[in-house]
Amino acid sequence: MADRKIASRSALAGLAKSGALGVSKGVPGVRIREITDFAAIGIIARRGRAAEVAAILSRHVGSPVVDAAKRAGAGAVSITGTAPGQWLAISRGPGTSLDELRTELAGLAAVTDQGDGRLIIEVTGPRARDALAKGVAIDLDAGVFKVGDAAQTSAAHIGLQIAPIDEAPTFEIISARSTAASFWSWLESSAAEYGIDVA
Amino acid sequence: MKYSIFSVLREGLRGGKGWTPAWREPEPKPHYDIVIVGGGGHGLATAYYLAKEHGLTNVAVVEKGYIGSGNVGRNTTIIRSNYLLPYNTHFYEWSMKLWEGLEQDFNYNAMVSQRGVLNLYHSDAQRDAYVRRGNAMRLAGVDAELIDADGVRAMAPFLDFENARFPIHGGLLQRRGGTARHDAVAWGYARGADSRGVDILQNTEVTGIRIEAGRAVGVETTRGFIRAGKIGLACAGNSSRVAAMAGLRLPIESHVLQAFVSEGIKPVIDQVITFGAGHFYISQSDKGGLVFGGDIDGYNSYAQRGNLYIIEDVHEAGMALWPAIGRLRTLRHWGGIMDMSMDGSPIIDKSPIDGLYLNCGWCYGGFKATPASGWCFAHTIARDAPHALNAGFRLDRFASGRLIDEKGAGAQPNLH
Amino acid sequence: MSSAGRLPTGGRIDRARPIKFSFDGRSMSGFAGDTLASALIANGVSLVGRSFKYHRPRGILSAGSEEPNALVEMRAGARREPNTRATSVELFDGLQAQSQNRWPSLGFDILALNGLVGGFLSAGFYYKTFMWPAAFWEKVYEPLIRRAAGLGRSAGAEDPDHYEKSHAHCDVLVIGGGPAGLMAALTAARSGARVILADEDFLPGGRLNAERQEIDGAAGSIWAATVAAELSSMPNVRLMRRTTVFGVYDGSTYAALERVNDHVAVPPPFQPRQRMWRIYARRSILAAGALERPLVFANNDRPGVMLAGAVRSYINRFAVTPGQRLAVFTCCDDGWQAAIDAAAAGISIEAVIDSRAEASPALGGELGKRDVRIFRGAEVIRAVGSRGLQAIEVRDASGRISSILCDALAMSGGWSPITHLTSHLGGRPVWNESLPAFVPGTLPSGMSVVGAANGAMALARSLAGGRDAGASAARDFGRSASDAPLPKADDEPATVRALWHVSGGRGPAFVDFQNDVTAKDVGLASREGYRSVELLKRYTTLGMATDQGKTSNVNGLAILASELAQPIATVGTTLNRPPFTPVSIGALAGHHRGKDFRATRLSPLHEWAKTHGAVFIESGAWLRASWFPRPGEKDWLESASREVRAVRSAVGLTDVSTLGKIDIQGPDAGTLLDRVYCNTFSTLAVGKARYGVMLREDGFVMDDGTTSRLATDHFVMTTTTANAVGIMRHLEFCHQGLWPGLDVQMTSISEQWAQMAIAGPKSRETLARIVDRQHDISDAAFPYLTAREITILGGTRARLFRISYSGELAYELAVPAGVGNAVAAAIMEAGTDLGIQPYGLEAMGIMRIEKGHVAGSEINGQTTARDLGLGKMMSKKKDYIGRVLAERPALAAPDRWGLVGLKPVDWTTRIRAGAHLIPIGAATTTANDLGYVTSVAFSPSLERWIGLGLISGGASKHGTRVRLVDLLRGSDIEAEVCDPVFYDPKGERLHG
Amino acid sequence: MRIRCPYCGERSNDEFYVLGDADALTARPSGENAEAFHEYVYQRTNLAGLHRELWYHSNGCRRWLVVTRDTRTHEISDVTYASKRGEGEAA
Ligand SMILES: Cc1cc2nc3c(=O)[nH]c(=O)nc-3n(C[C@H](O)[C@H](O)[C@H](O)COP(=O)(O)OP(=O)(O)OC[C@H]3O[C@@H](n4cnc5c(N)ncnc54)[C@H](O)[C@@H]3O)c2cc1C
Ligand SMILES: NC(=O)c1ccc[n+]([C@@H]2O[C@H](COP(=O)([O-])OP(=O)(O)OC[C@H]3O[C@@H](n4cnc5c(N)ncnc54)[C@H](O)[C@@H]3O)[C@@H](O)[C@H]2O)c1
Ligand SMILES: Cc1cc2nc3c(=O)[nH]c(=O)nc-3n(C[C@H](O)[C@H](O)[C@H](O)COP(=O)(O)O)c2cc1C
Ligand SMILES: [Zn+2]
Repeated sequence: MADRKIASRSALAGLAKSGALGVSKGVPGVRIREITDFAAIGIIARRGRAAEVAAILSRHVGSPVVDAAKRAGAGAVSITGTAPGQWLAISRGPGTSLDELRTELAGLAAVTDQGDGRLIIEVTGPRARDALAKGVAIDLDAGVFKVGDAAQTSAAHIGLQIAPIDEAPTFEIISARSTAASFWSWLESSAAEYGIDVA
Repeated sequence: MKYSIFSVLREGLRGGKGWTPAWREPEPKPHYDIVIVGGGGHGLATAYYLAKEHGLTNVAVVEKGYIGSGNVGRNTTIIRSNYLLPYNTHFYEWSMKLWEGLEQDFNYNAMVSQRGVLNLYHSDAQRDAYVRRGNAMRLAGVDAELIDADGVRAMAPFLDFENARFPIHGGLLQRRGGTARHDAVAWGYARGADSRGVDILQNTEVTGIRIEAGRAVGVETTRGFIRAGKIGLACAGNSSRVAAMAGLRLPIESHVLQAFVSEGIKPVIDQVITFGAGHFYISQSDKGGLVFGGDIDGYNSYAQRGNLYIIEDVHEAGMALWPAIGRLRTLRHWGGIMDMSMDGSPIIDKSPIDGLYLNCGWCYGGFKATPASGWCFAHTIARDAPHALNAGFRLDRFASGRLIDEKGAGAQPNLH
Repeated sequence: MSSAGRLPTGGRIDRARPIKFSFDGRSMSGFAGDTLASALIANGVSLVGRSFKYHRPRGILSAGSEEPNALVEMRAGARREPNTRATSVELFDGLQAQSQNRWPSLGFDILALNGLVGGFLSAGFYYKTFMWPAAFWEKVYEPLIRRAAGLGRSAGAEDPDHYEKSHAHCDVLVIGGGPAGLMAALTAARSGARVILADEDFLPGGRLNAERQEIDGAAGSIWAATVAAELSSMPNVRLMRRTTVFGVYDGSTYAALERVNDHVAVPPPFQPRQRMWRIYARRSILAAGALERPLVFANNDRPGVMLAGAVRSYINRFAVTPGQRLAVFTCCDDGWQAAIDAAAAGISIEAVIDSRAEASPALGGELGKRDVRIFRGAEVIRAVGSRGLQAIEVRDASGRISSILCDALAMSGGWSPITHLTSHLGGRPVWNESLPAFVPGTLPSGMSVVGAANGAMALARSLAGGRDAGASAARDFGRSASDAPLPKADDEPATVRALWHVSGGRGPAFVDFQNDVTAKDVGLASREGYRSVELLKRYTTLGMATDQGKTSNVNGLAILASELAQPIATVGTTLNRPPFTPVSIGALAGHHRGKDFRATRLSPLHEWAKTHGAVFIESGAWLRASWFPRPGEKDWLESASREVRAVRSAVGLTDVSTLGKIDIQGPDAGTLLDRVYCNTFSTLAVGKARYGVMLREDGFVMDDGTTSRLATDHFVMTTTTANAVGIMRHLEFCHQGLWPGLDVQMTSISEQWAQMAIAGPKSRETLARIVDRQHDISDAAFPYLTAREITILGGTRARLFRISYSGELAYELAVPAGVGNAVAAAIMEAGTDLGIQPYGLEAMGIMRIEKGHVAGSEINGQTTARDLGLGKMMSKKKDYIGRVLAERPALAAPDRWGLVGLKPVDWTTRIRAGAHLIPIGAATTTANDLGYVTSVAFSPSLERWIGLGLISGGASKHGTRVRLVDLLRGSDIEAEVCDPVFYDPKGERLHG
Repeated sequence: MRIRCPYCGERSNDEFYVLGDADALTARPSGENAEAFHEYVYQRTNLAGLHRELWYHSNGCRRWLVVTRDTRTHEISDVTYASKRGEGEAA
């Protein structure tokens, strides 16, 4: 993506003020952080080219990318399967870009910019699972939903993509920009009883 | 025996010993002039009007379970005639007229209660659509009123006017709309038909339709073959299965619609109110239960029960509309199988097979149609031609394009 | 005794924690561990409520959620909860309860008169009367009936508490924490399986807390507490107290209600009152226990007549005594235990009456020594008393009737397994003559049933059944269950001989207590032909009250069976439906109420619009800027008119981000577009945009919008806001379902791009100030219908489309959503001196009507492309969705309603959408209905009201006059039918 | 109801949008035959029994699936992608 000369506004801007929310005694059960500096592209392999695309993606993140609902990449770039032959690539950090990957995929896959349309947050803390289970219907148990797994599902009628990214556990949640305020309203009210710390 | 305050008093004094069966339990005869398949509201009403209006009494109603075990016994009892398109407007208005004199006509109190049906709107576009509909009703001589948000507030101050996601802008009101006691409608027609000589055969399932030389001549049942001069199908959710016995495929899918009743409470809501920004409608039964419902589950089903998603959806909409019901409790929920037609409107017609007549496609709105449906179906069977009121409800309208699609949803039954 | 009714010792209550509460305004006290019912008994209250129909005085029948009688209004004000079962309310400090369905008071209730004329009010009486005069129904009869019926009163204000939902997954869900459930959960849990144990009680243990049986040599309740503690400590177990599993749904989905804070006056901050759970369980073990049946005899509803098992609960668990002088009436062994337990607690036993002549002499055991009168082969034929029990009339084996004074009667008609949850997916319980009771029939897949719920009416068998089911579930997951020995316990005697109805007593014999259905009503229904159990239920209302017949159904159908002289197995039962116990509506809604009913979508330009003072309206899921009022403007029309004038004379900016945007790539993209649009796209040049119309397969219009070609194999489609999601789904269907062979890739990019229209004669000049210099947007380089990727503001990527909805020289500019607000602000700044103004949905609507563009009111699912004047777009050269059925005779008929413009003859007159078109001079009837007004606007450009409408005959009616009749709002206006394009019909302004 | 999406795993039916009879809806006729289109668009066998039907995993992978389900019991016996090439786009 080309350099921007004007400021980009995060999806949660004006909503999630940093600090404590909900019950305030003791250690907060849930910590939430919005990721604001990132780029994202959607990738759909051309007909019959999924394997080649996966190979390029694997090379790019330095770990195997499979054609399944999995999240690969431990560093700045992660690649998550979203549908057969489809992935979402995310690159975190200031001034990030996925232009190089985009170039490599030319002719093999349809690539679309998606970073501006997304909200990314990380939810962690001892009660993160309990809070998320109030909307997310998939099994979030550590033995079932493991680091490397990913799922697209919904919470509170809002679609999202979720992946455990460490064993803390920390969950990366990617959702749509337009519903960020409603999503936040749900998350806050679900986590409030455990105490929330917004980074 | 005629029902009246006097008979109630007399029997009260005699310990109720004199009450006689509301309908007989006859053995099937080998032949009837007309066999109606389906002892729901429509089948029983058809038999009643065949006898009453056309003098045809060698008639049987064949019901696989107990009468009223289908949708007539499990609907949310709303009656109204607030339709948009001409065929529907006139037909449902005729039904409303019949409701208005029904109890005196068949001597059974079906508790027809015209407390009003209020459809809320939440946007200008929705208002315009309701105005179009309300005017169509008025052109057809049906009562309709448009009320604004203050008018709604005056009628139903308990609704959410403060914090609603979709604020209430107003409503379309049909004061003559209301409810009727669903079971009693089936029982009243059954008793009326029986007293005129119609045989009501419960626990008799039709398992086949015999066709000889291109003409339907009788039904195979779990109690044997019954020969019939004419056969009328009024099997609602099971229409496709029974029609298939005669080799017919119909423009119908069977879908489950759920309904709910709360614990009984003292009177709180007078009208029937429908939410315009979600799938929800509610009224209160004479026993005190809030009777409510919402959208269909969406998938084909014959199971008479649904799933959690819609149950939650309905309650969410309920709370969005009327947040004081949070502490009331849902007592029971159930499902019924509806014959969803491809344009959302019914079919009352002769079938392509001689001697076989169709009454189906009622979707979730056929209870209010019961009297007119029976009346028109009786006419169609007796005269071998549709009455003007059901002339539009033809089976061939899908091929010709003469659709009656109130919602404009197209050929996707789960959207009607 | 410490207080009336409270035993000096014992019970699972905490005497160190006294609790204050009030009933009908009277303050009372109880202890932690009490239910409201036990606390009322402790305070000597026996009259608690009034019945539904006859307003008979009622007391407490049971000690559980099956209670039909002791219903109260809990709490007050906005938290008032009618019909709350006192028997399952956990006592808390400050609890307020009131009796209900009585007036003026519980002790004296006017409507109790109904009971005196009960003979006339028998089942179904209202179907037979109140028919004349017809007009009286709504005005007189029905209000009376409604007021007398109902039970408690709902709160009048919004529920102040909050509710939520949650999800849980497990290998094994154990429903019920009595001996069977605890043993099942323990066994499965020790194998390592993920276990959830849910019990609706606040104290696990089930009947163990109510009875005095021993397990491993100690009180059963102690064993239960030990097991519960072990389960709580295991990481693979979730022990859910106060949680009722209320429904079973398809796919092993169980719904449960956790009463998180019903045992406190007000939930602590941030906590829900209740939480509804969806539990996805691979296996379930139903260990819900059994319900005791009352006995049906005259006046069996008198306060003081109680189920024998409940009497034991009150004595053993709550250390309260329902009476000082107790009699017991039973037809089974278990009933005797009430007498034994009561005697052990020092209560005087007046008599034990067992209807079985052969009842084992051993049962009396202890009692014999205490000189208790024991009747075998005898029956209680009547209870005596009104607001409380005073005596019973007993008919002994020889037929002699005697009266026994007592203030409490424990009755037991035997036990019925709680099979409810086995029936939610349609399974029917089956009759077991030896119990006699209905036991589970076909089970939901993955479910097994143990303990009393499975007809194992004894302790050791319940424990063994629990262990076996737990082990077998564990084995299903490849785990080996530890072979922990079964705890030691005995099976108590449990034979029963059914006694369905005791006749001969004077007075109504109740079958369904709450709904006042008597044995006589059952007989009447059967005589009148309502002979199926389901008809019996509906005619008499048997089993339809808040308890759903938990204590009445079996008795009722057994009485029907005897009336019909048929076996009970043939008569069958009515269908159980969820919920197992009533569930608050708030809990089933959870978070989704008020503003959170449904998600709100905010445009990426929302902040920008807010800054300019936009008035937002709900438009589907979106909030959209509707108009931008300025000080001094009196209404929306004035603001919107000003906005229109700004666009028509200078330049305006509006937000169109809500349109659906779909990125379509791949070599076959053009082919797919050709098949889904009725016009052709494969021929569109790169860098060009085209308006397209999609039909449904039935030939009606589905949606419209522009699609642009950015490269040979790359298109960007826009859809209407309302259909954005549906069109994406439709395209995926066409691709995956119909033509999977096409090499096409589609992605929604609706969220990614902020999109704004810059419209008006000065739009190019404005834009030129922000477009990066290397991009030439002059008319020559960037003519009408050009679409290109460009950069703006020094490198920000953007897409610029020269398309126009307003009819002016106009552009749509798409920029990444994150910079949307900033770009809009930059454009406003750039255009300040050119007179730029923000404009909203209203102004946009006015301008599209001036231009005769169709929108949602015209594309309403009932119109064809021809109806809308778009017939010429329907390609003759290719196949596309909707092509064939659009040619059906009725869709091509000349008298179809076609799009026209409408101008009121008096230009100052306001016209309104929804009015119908009636020929001048014709009667206002359906027969003369020519069509209707779809959209209207006051056109600031034409300075008059204009409208679009659909009229029979369409364009052929141009130049004629019709009436616009709005009967609802009382207007009848003459108008001229005209071309729908009112403004700049030649489209010259587009090309400026 | 729980549907085992071949890509996403088992999910409740509220994540899906349902369209109806898969046999009817994917058998689009070609050409001008109005009667064939009438059958395709309007006529349904409406089976009581094993029913192959189209579900769209709207809150998941957005694949159209063919679900074989008993309309009398709601029991699901099979789920596949509507497009044979679903998996990995390998075709
Ligand atoms: C939950 C729900 C709510 C509804 N709410 C409303 C409402 O508020 N207002 C409204 O107007 N409409 C409503 N409806 C729709 C309305 O109930 C139905 O359209 C209407 O009852 C259908 O006509 P019927 O009464 O004849 O059907 P049914 O009562 O279903 O009668 C059909 C009968 O045919 C019998 N049958 C089927 N197959 C055979 C066979 N092979 N042999 C013998 N007999 C057979 C069935 O057992 C059944 O008794 C609702 C429906 C449901 C399910
Ligand atoms: N001798 C007899 O005639 C007789 C008859 C019945 C019971 N019993 C005794 O009862 C006991 C039976 O043990 P059991 O474990 O089968 O039953 P139980 O009655 O001891 O326990 C059942 C538990 O299930 C809970 N429950 C019921 N439905 C529920 C639901 N939907 N959701 C959540 N919780 C629910 C109840 O609160 C209760 O705690 C044995 O001790 C047995 O001796 C004896
Ligand atoms: C208008 C209406 C009101 C109802 N009120 C009650 C009620 O008060 N109590 C009750 O238990 N069931 C009530 N029901 C539900 C019936 O018990 C029953 O569930 C429904 O008729 C479907 O039958 P089924 O559950 O046997 O399949 C009501 C049903 C309707 C249609
Ligand atoms: Zn999926």
